[in-house]
Amino acid sequence: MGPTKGKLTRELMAMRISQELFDGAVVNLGIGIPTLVSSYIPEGMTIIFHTQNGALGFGPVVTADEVAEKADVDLINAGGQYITPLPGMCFFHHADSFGMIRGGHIDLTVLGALQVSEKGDLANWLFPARGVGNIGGGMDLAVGAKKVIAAMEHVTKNGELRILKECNYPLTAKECVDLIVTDIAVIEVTREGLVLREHAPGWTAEEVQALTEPRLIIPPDLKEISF
Amino acid sequence: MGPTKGKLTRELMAMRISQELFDGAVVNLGIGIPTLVSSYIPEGMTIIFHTQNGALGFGPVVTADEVAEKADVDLINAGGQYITPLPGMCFFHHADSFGMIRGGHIDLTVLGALQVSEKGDLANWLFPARGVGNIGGGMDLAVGAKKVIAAMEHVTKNGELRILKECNYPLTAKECVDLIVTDIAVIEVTREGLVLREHAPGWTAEEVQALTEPRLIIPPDLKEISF
Amino acid sequence: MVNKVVGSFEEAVADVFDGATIMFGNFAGPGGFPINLCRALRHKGVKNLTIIGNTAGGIGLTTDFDDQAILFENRQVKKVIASFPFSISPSRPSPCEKQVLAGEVELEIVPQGTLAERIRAAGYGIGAFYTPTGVGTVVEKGKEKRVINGREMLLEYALPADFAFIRAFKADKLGNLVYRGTQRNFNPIMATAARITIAEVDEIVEAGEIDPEAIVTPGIFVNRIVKVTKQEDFPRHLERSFWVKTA
Amino acid sequence: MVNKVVGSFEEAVADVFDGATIMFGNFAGPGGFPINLCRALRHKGVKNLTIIGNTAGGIGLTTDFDDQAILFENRQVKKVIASFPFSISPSRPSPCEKQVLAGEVELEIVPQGTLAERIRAAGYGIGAFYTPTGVGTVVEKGKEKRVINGREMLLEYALPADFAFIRAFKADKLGNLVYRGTQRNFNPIMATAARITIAEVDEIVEAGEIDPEAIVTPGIFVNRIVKVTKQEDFPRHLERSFWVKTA
Repeated sequence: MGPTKGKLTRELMAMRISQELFDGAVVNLGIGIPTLVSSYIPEGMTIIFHTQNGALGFGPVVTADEVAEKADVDLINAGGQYITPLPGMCFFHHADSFGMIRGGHIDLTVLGALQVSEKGDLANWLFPARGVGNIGGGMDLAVGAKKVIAAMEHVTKNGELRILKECNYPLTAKECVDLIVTDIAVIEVTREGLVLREHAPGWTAEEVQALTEPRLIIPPDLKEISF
Repeated sequence: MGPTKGKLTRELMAMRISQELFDGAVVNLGIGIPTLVSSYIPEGMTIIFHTQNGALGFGPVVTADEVAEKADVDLINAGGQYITPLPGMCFFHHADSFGMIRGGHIDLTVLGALQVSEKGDLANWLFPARGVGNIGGGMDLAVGAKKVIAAMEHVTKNGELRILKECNYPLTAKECVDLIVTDIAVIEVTREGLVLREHAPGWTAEEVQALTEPRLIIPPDLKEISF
Repeated sequence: MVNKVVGSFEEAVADVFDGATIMFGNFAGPGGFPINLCRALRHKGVKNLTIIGNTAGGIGLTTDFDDQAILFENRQVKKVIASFPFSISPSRPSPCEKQVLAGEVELEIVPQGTLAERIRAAGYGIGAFYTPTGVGTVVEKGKEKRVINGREMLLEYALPADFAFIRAFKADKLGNLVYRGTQRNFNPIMATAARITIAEVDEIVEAGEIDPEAIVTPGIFVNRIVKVTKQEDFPRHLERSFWVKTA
Repeated sequence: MVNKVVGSFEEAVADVFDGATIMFGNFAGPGGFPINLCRALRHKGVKNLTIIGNTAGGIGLTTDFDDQAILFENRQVKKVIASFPFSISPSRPSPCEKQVLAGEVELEIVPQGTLAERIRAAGYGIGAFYTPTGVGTVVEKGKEKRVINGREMLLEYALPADFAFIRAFKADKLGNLVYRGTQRNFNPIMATAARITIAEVDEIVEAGEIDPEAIVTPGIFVNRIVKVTKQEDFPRHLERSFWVKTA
């Protein structure tokens, strides 16, 4: 490898993920990078946000300086952030909320990831170093949403690979991820294997492959990530 | 047997059944004799009526001459009768409604019966002569309600017995009936067998036994039905 | 934003195909039944339908109305899945009853609570569940049975459909629905269980005009909304709320 | 009519016994959590409790409040059944986390949707159900698995409790409840699943003062109602409705 390549910031990753949205899509965003996606909804597009704690169709997160004016303890998202009301939103209990998820009524979920396997297995709930972890709603979302996007840095801070032949962290769900968006690549999970769709500006397919354990399929229309 | 004994009218049967009500009871009444029970709620007692098509806490049935003024197509009971609103009533869908039933949240149901067995098996959904029948919500009520009262004439119009060692009509549920109220007797279903609690005025235990296939246990405190 | 409002009932059912499975919200009368969608389906004439609902129409109540019976009269039904498929009066058998007894239509009869729960299971991604209802009856025939917590229970499977035809009171333009009294019946759960849900409503309002705490069916379950233009001649009092305030 | 209104939180929890199983409505913050019932339970001091809820308290959000963590601090908990039992921050472990890691408290961790569905199943008389959630993960350990409709699913059992401690917005005197926004969370389903359900509410009104179409928890599920007299210092805007009307 040559000199250190530029990587996408978390905001740019969220921007790239926002290109997967479509008008009227029902979307559930996990905590972390996924939450940022709500800031990049394409102009004129209506997205119906779902939060597993029982709301649909709400508005943006309350920002730090709006808390005094707008925060309400009874209007939060799954990350515990205060959210805002929007005309046409509605509320429901947890069994109904996860019925929506498990029943395939969420078009798209974006989940943070620790590892993703060649077959689309997702590990995102437990750091083995900590010994314990929170399952939360991730297993249901990974199994139930029509499309699952895994968002993560391509390698760990220590340079360990995260896209692996087999995950060695405990799984969240098997064969659930449809698209992996990292700070250097966009990779589609297909029956034939992982297809490198896009790479970050300045990166080559070989350089992405070097940081990816399974063999990447390089299609003729491989593109640079653009915004 | 001596001369034809007097039998309770349907209204008197309903009056007797109403003695099983208690303050605050959640009650579901089947079609026929059971429906009449709602006319005999003891003074000062609050009964919360449940109907399986999704309402709780409603008021009396709309009478024939009130239809023009009070009937509303969106306010009916399980028998298709128009009912009236009451402060504190509420509405819900069928899955929630049968969740209440199956989950044991109905204190008492009164169901019409064709046959009841010694063990409390209930048959009330299919006349073999017709060949087909409607299951409806009866199986769920028989299985789910905390207390099940079967209401019927003690014998058929042709004099065939209805309280049998084994039902020969298709069952609604096994071992579900707690109390049988007929036009000549009140019989409790216990582990030891059928206990004759009360007989109609003028009837003897022997005369009731003669119209009942299984052996009746006659307790020392056997009473006459009173109102 | 995707427009869910459709101009006519004919247009709303245009893609229903021969052999489709269709759920109908209904209970024991015209309230909560999508009568205009049902008529449009008869007019369309598609055949070999499987219909799911509490009744199969023509149960013989005093209020006569166009329910699923018209589909049997038009020979459009191949199979019925229902809890109360026959007339309440043996002397006035419904078209369904005649065709079932003649072996022309297949019937699966299901206890009402099990029917509701199977529909919900389909909508909510539950594959199957164990229920005590039906144990020891004809319903248990061919079904797995197991003892759970000391109680015998039957295994019942999720019941999905291609289309749900439902009836509601008001919709907003996002498809959020509210119902009126016992009109709810099977409608909210059927809305979750079909690939395409079509709602027949009295009124269509802007998003935000319905109290968010009172919305029963979230709009994500509803694909098409059609407004009823001509009210039927039923005992209906739209001006009256069921809210009997004490205050 | 039976009076469900109880004068104090202490009185409301008076019959909670050593070894009881208690559900707590909650999600990721003080909204929708019965804080006063929880405090009364700590005060009562009963031991060997099994507690069920989305979290087990002390998850480390910026808003600090008295949640189930106080029961761990007081050594009242024997077992936890939760989906999100640990702190969000490894450097600030919750009392639950410390006691689980020390082997002092038993933990059953359950995916959130499965937890919700198991609670509903208990309330609604469903013995068990098959769900695809958890297949191929630690969750499937010791569970029956079967393929339904081409998909692997796990058998999950109903989860009942002795008591449900829930939070709602308004109650009427019959026990009918409405909630406020995301306050609902697990509260309505827990209300169905316990032998005794106790609701902590902001306001108690007469029957008929709540729109019957908007009631979420029918009163038959609620045994006791207690009114909150002192509002907590959370960002709460009771005067504001979430109803953003467009009209």
